[in-house]
Amino acid sequence: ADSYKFAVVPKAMNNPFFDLTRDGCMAEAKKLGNVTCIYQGPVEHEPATQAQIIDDLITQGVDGLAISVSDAAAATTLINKAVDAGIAVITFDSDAADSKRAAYVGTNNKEFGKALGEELLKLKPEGGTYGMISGGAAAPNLAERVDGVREALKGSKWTEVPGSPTFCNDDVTLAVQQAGDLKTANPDIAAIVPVGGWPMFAPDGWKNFVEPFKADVESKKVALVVADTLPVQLQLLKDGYANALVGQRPYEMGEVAIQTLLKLKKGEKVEKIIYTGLDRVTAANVGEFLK
Amino acid sequence: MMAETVQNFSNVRRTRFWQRGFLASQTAYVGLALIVLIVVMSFASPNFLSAGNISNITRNFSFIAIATLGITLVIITGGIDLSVGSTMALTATTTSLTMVTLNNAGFYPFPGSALIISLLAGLATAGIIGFANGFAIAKLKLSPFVTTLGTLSIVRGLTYVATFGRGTAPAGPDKELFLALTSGKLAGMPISFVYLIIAAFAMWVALNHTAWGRHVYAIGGNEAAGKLTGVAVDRVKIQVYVICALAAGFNGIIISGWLGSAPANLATAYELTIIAAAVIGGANLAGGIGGASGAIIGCILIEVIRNGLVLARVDPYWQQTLVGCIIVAAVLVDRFRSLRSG
Amino acid sequence: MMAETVQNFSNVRRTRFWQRGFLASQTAYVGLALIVLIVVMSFASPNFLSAGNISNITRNFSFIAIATLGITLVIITGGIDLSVGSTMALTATTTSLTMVTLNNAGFYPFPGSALIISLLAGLATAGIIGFANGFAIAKLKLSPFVTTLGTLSIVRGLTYVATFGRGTAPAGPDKELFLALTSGKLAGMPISFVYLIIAAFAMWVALNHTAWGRHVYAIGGNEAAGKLTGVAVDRVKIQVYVICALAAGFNGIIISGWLGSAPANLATAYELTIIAAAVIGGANLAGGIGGASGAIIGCILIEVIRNGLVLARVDPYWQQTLVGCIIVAAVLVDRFRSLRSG
Amino acid sequence: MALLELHNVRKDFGAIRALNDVSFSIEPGEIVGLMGDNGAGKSTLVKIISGIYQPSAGDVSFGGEAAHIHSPGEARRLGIETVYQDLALADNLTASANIFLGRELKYNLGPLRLLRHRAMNARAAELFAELKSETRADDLVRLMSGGQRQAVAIARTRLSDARLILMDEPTAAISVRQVAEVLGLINRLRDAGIAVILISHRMPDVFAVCERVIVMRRGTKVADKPIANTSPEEVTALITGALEVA
Amino acid sequence: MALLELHNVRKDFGAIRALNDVSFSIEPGEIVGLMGDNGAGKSTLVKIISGIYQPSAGDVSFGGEAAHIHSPGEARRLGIETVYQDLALADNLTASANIFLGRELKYNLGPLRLLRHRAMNARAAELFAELKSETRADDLVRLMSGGQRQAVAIARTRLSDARLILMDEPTAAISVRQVAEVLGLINRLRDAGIAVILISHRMPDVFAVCERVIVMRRGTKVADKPIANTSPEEVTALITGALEVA
Ligand SMILES: Nc1ncnc2c1ncn2[C@@H]1O[C@H](COP(=O)(O)OP(=O)(O)OP(=O)(O)O)[C@@H](O)[C@H]1O
Ligand SMILES: Nc1ncnc2c1ncn2[C@@H]1O[C@H](COP(=O)(O)OP(=O)(O)OP(=O)(O)O)[C@@H](O)[C@H]1O
Ligand SMILES: O[C@@H]1[C@@H](O)[C@H](O)OC[C@H]1O
Ligand SMILES: [Mg+2]
Ligand SMILES: [Mg+2]
Repeated sequence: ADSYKFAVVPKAMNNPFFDLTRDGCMAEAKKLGNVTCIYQGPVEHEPATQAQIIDDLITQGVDGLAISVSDAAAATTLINKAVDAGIAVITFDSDAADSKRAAYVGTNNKEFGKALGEELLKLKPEGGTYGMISGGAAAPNLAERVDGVREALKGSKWTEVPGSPTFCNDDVTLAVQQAGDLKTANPDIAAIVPVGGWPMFAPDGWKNFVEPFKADVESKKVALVVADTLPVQLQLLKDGYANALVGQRPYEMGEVAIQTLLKLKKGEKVEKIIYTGLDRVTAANVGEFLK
Repeated sequence: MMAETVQNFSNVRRTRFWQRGFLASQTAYVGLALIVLIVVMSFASPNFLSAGNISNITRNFSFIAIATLGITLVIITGGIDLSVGSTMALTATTTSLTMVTLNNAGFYPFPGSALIISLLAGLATAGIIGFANGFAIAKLKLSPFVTTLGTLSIVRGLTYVATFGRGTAPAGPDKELFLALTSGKLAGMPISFVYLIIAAFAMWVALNHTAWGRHVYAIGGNEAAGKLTGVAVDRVKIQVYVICALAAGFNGIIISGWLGSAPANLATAYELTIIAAAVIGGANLAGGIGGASGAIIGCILIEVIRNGLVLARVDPYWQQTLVGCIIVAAVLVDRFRSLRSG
Repeated sequence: MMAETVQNFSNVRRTRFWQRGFLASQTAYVGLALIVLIVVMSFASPNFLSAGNISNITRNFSFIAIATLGITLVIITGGIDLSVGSTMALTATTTSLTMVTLNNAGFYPFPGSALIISLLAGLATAGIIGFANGFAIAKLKLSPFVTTLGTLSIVRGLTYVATFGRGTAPAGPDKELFLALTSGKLAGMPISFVYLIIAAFAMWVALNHTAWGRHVYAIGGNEAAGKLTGVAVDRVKIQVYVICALAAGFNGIIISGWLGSAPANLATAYELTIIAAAVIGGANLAGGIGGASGAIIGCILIEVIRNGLVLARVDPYWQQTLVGCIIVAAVLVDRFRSLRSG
Repeated sequence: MALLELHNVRKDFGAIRALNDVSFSIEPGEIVGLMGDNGAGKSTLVKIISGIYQPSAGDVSFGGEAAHIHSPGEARRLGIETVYQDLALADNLTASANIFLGRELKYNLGPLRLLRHRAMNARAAELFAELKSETRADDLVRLMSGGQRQAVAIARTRLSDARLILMDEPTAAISVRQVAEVLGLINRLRDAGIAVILISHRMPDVFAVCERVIVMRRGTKVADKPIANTSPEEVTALITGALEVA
Repeated sequence: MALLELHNVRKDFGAIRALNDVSFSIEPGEIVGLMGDNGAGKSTLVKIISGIYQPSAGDVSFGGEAAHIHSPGEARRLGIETVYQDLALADNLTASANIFLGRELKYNLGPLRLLRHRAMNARAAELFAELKSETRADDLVRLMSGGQRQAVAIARTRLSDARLILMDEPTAAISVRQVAEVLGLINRLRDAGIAVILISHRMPDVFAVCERVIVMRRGTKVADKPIANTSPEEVTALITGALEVA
């Protein structure tokens, strides 16, 4: 009989990744019936604006908050304030572990990075040079992924090129341009590993980039191992424009976030850490995902 | 003290009170738009006028208002400063990093010392940025737009270099003091608002009652004329950019205190908002016009729009569109003034 | 055709060739800085001058150069347009959405029809944005900065409203044609570069050899004087903002063709880069000065810096700092000109 | 029939009444001097006739018809040319570009109408020679001396077939020999049937070419009489207020 | 000993030689007229003496010592005041703010030095009354008539104890009665031992107050003689070039 207002706060609304979380949250709210999902965040990735929005949502009297944390220390202050105000708070996608948040729903970003590294090792155990592309230089979850990749490749024959990772600030155009620049700057590069799906969100841009050396990709002379598994990316993988994808589950993050918040409201116990899991996709199993 | 020696001009009446001074200014008209907006918002959301929300709004606009005061000075001289957002970030970062470093080094000769040293380090950084801007613009005669766009990039880059993109949380024995001085309350008001009031009053006195303020306006009105009459144009310009950077840096420190952290991407893209607040409040990018009260009204307007739309639970995708519409509508109100004066 | 009736001025020599025209302009000096930069970059990275990379650079700067041409016109009239980035996104989105919609509706009367309708829909959107800007600025006399900042927000918001933040991929029977026209090659050159050359030539003719161009300069030099001599100031201003929006929209379509998708955050924050390119190339934000060649040199410079630093494998944290330094250094070169002319 | 008629024209700027019920008329081909102290309202009057300001009250008629001149462009189309006191020049353009601003010479190249740069420069140089002015047609106005700027503003009025030319202190900055040329020009205009309103603080100039003189004081017309019936001394007294009306 | 001495001063602007080896000297309390056609180089000369331009060649000495005047501020400190031809006013400030720009009246409030607004307004109004100018001290210069602006520029020079005042066409825009006041002012300046260089295109003014006249033509000094030894006709001939040198 009780109805609840839950707010999902992304790092930035201009990142297509979070649109999936929003969709999951909206769908789950509809299914539950007594829950409203509010999707509200800063347009661009900027921590103070996110903090102000959280504050406004507290004022508005929402029942629960799910936050993809922009800056851990900064969010901690407000998360604690919200919890003290009796609001159920969890984090998703990006965590603030030292805060009073009840749970984290999302990816284990370190594992995510490691998975990317492992896929690369599987493809080319003989090693070579590789370069990474990251999003915003200030995003902690992306930094964890970069670390994860490096950790997985430690002790192998892979070496990172200087100037890696490049930061595209979640700008799709820039991400493709940087992919091209990495290849031009390091003609012998053996792998490119974007730790988020940005360059592939521009399907033709990515194709144009890969086309000149597509044969090398098919022969695994150059390995393209990319994070995220959005539909465009899966299609590109199927068409031979990448070797492997490791995906997280943003849609599920939205669903699980709502479920978790509801449980908290009902006084049920929840796990502190809820990993939504990773998908490892290669040419072999891409069909399953492309439904 | 002295006799009024005004000549008698037979064809000059006394101006009516609403035709002169503050009431005839853009600031007043935008202030009117602001009041209308507040009324509308209070109907759209019952929480809007709650004590808690008013305190939030007050704090939030204070976060950019001190920087807006600074940039208003720059704009009055006919310049522009795009580097304020970056300056906020680097100043906050330097302050936090210094606190952390002093703490790690165990250097704490007397209570408050860590805080003082850290604040000085942060503000010195801001001062250097402002001086670099001012020097390039006043002495090397570079375009303010290009110079400060360059600084925007340089300073943000340095913030990343210094932190590897990680946020820096202030720490150490003076942390509590730091938090109290940045995000505490004084007489029930957010302390940042108290700073703002002090800064605005100081600016008002400086602009309207000192020779320096006259010179700031004169440079914006006719830089060449200022030079010809012996105004130290270059020096005043440099000072104005230094003050602007210090104001931005101080604002950055306050925000980082409230956040409990100085993220490397703090205040990204704030420059346009801050300039917009100044311009909405009546500062003219062509120079020569602007003031403290306008800067504050501009900041309040922008924050009321932002906060009000969130509270009114307007669809977030529409919010951005509405923000733009309301900003344009607010300056449109000012057209009535021009229409009335023919 | 006509006799030179110039009077004989005994105290006037002929100016030396380097003291007049293009060679004495900021554009030429920044061009010089660009050449130096290219030489340095080619030493820093052996691949910098490879055919592939030159083609990449050419394509990349063409992505913003057409918009820069448009904004240069606005800047010459003494205005500014902050909404170009948003306009790029909404135009690209509208074009893609129209293609998708037509495809879903199965409307395809003749080959190419879907493409033509979609392009018209996209450019009409851009035209409306430009008209709204121009109208507010020329007729309602609003400040160009505030107006176009409002439009920036409104237009970006509308893009999100239209797409829910999702990118839109062009689809349908004309997709191949669309891709060929946007990201194909012509005579070995990226087709976007061909468009740029055509646009720049048209702009050069318009600015230097038509009455309209004279009026654009006159408005920037002294708007009041233009009005007094019967120049249709308001009309020219509106035209200039419409052209600017169309140029930006066209650039947006080209980018989206190359990407194969129109992301909702396409070209976010490009406005500052685009304005910077124009200003670096010699356009003066105070109005009255600027040109097509400068705009292009400014764009090349910015792209060469970006691409060159990545190719030189500079630490990414330092890249942003260096970008800022090189931009300032490039305009500093222009000081030699002023110094030499005393 | 009068060419220009003003009837009770008033202009208020906020608290300042710059013009107070001013009426007068000008016949075709008539040369009228307009004099008055600084701030008397002379330039304001000119700006009302040339469409920059709208009167707060009163009527203007031109060529016998009520005229609502809403912009300088409209005034120009009616045949009213003006030399403004502040000269109204675009500093970033050359002298010849300023002279031809708004009525450039063009030739057709297919659908394009391109500027005839050399023809305009040549014509501008001719005009300067006619005015005996040492002004270079292709120099930027920004770099010109005060008198050269004024020559540009005067030359501008020579391009069209005007019916009325308003000259607001056209000889203030120019040198002795061009003053004579401008006065000669005014005489030639009269001979061509063109009316001129000449504002000047130079008594000898006004008495040399004008048939009639109008004197303003603090926004009010205090005299309007044929030159033959007055003297420099009387006009000076009217300007300073030593004499109230005449 | 001469107050000001110029020796072979030259100034080039790119291809234009605005001044060509100009030499002359001015004694304390001397009133010298500087005449010449438009573009002859008069304003350029003034700007060199007042520190805006540096000469391309040649020397300037002031008060017997070699002077390198690098800025208008320096010139002011030496005791050189200037009325610029373009008036050099900040349009967004009031008349009195412009007059006191750079030497505002202040009082001390603790460590603060605050403006004496009323005292400055009162003093400005006095100066305008002295000049018999209808200019309101607390009006914005932007809204002023041409002659009112000129009155502001002239009033400015009256604040300090100058040794030399350069006046670049100070009477161009002002009305008959203020012209008389300005000429009277110049006479009073001479009596106080202050030297004046008066640039003017108005022959009668120069002949009324100056002791000596210097004539420039296309950047070259073509005459420098006592008023008593010349005539308006001769000076006119020198200006126009009908007479080569005298
Ligand atoms: N736009 C304006 N706003 C307010 N006051 C104005 C405006 N324009 C002129 N005035 C005032 O109106 C009065 C008349 O000005 P106007 O320019 O017509 O004088 P004028 O007779 O041309 O004087 P001058 O001989 O000095 O050129 C002056 O007091 C002036 O300050
Ligand atoms: N900054 C400059 N750059 C280039 N040329 C200039 C500059 N200033 C003046 N000139 C030129 O130098 C010459 C002398 O100009 P100046 O202003 O000294 O003349 P002037 O004698 O004061 O004339 P007027 O009586 O018209 O005021 C003119 O031909 C002018 O065009
Ligand atoms: O989870 C990621 C998100 O945090 C980042 O900013 O955008 C892409 C996603 O991979
Ligand atoms: Mg006048
Ligand atoms: Mg001069």
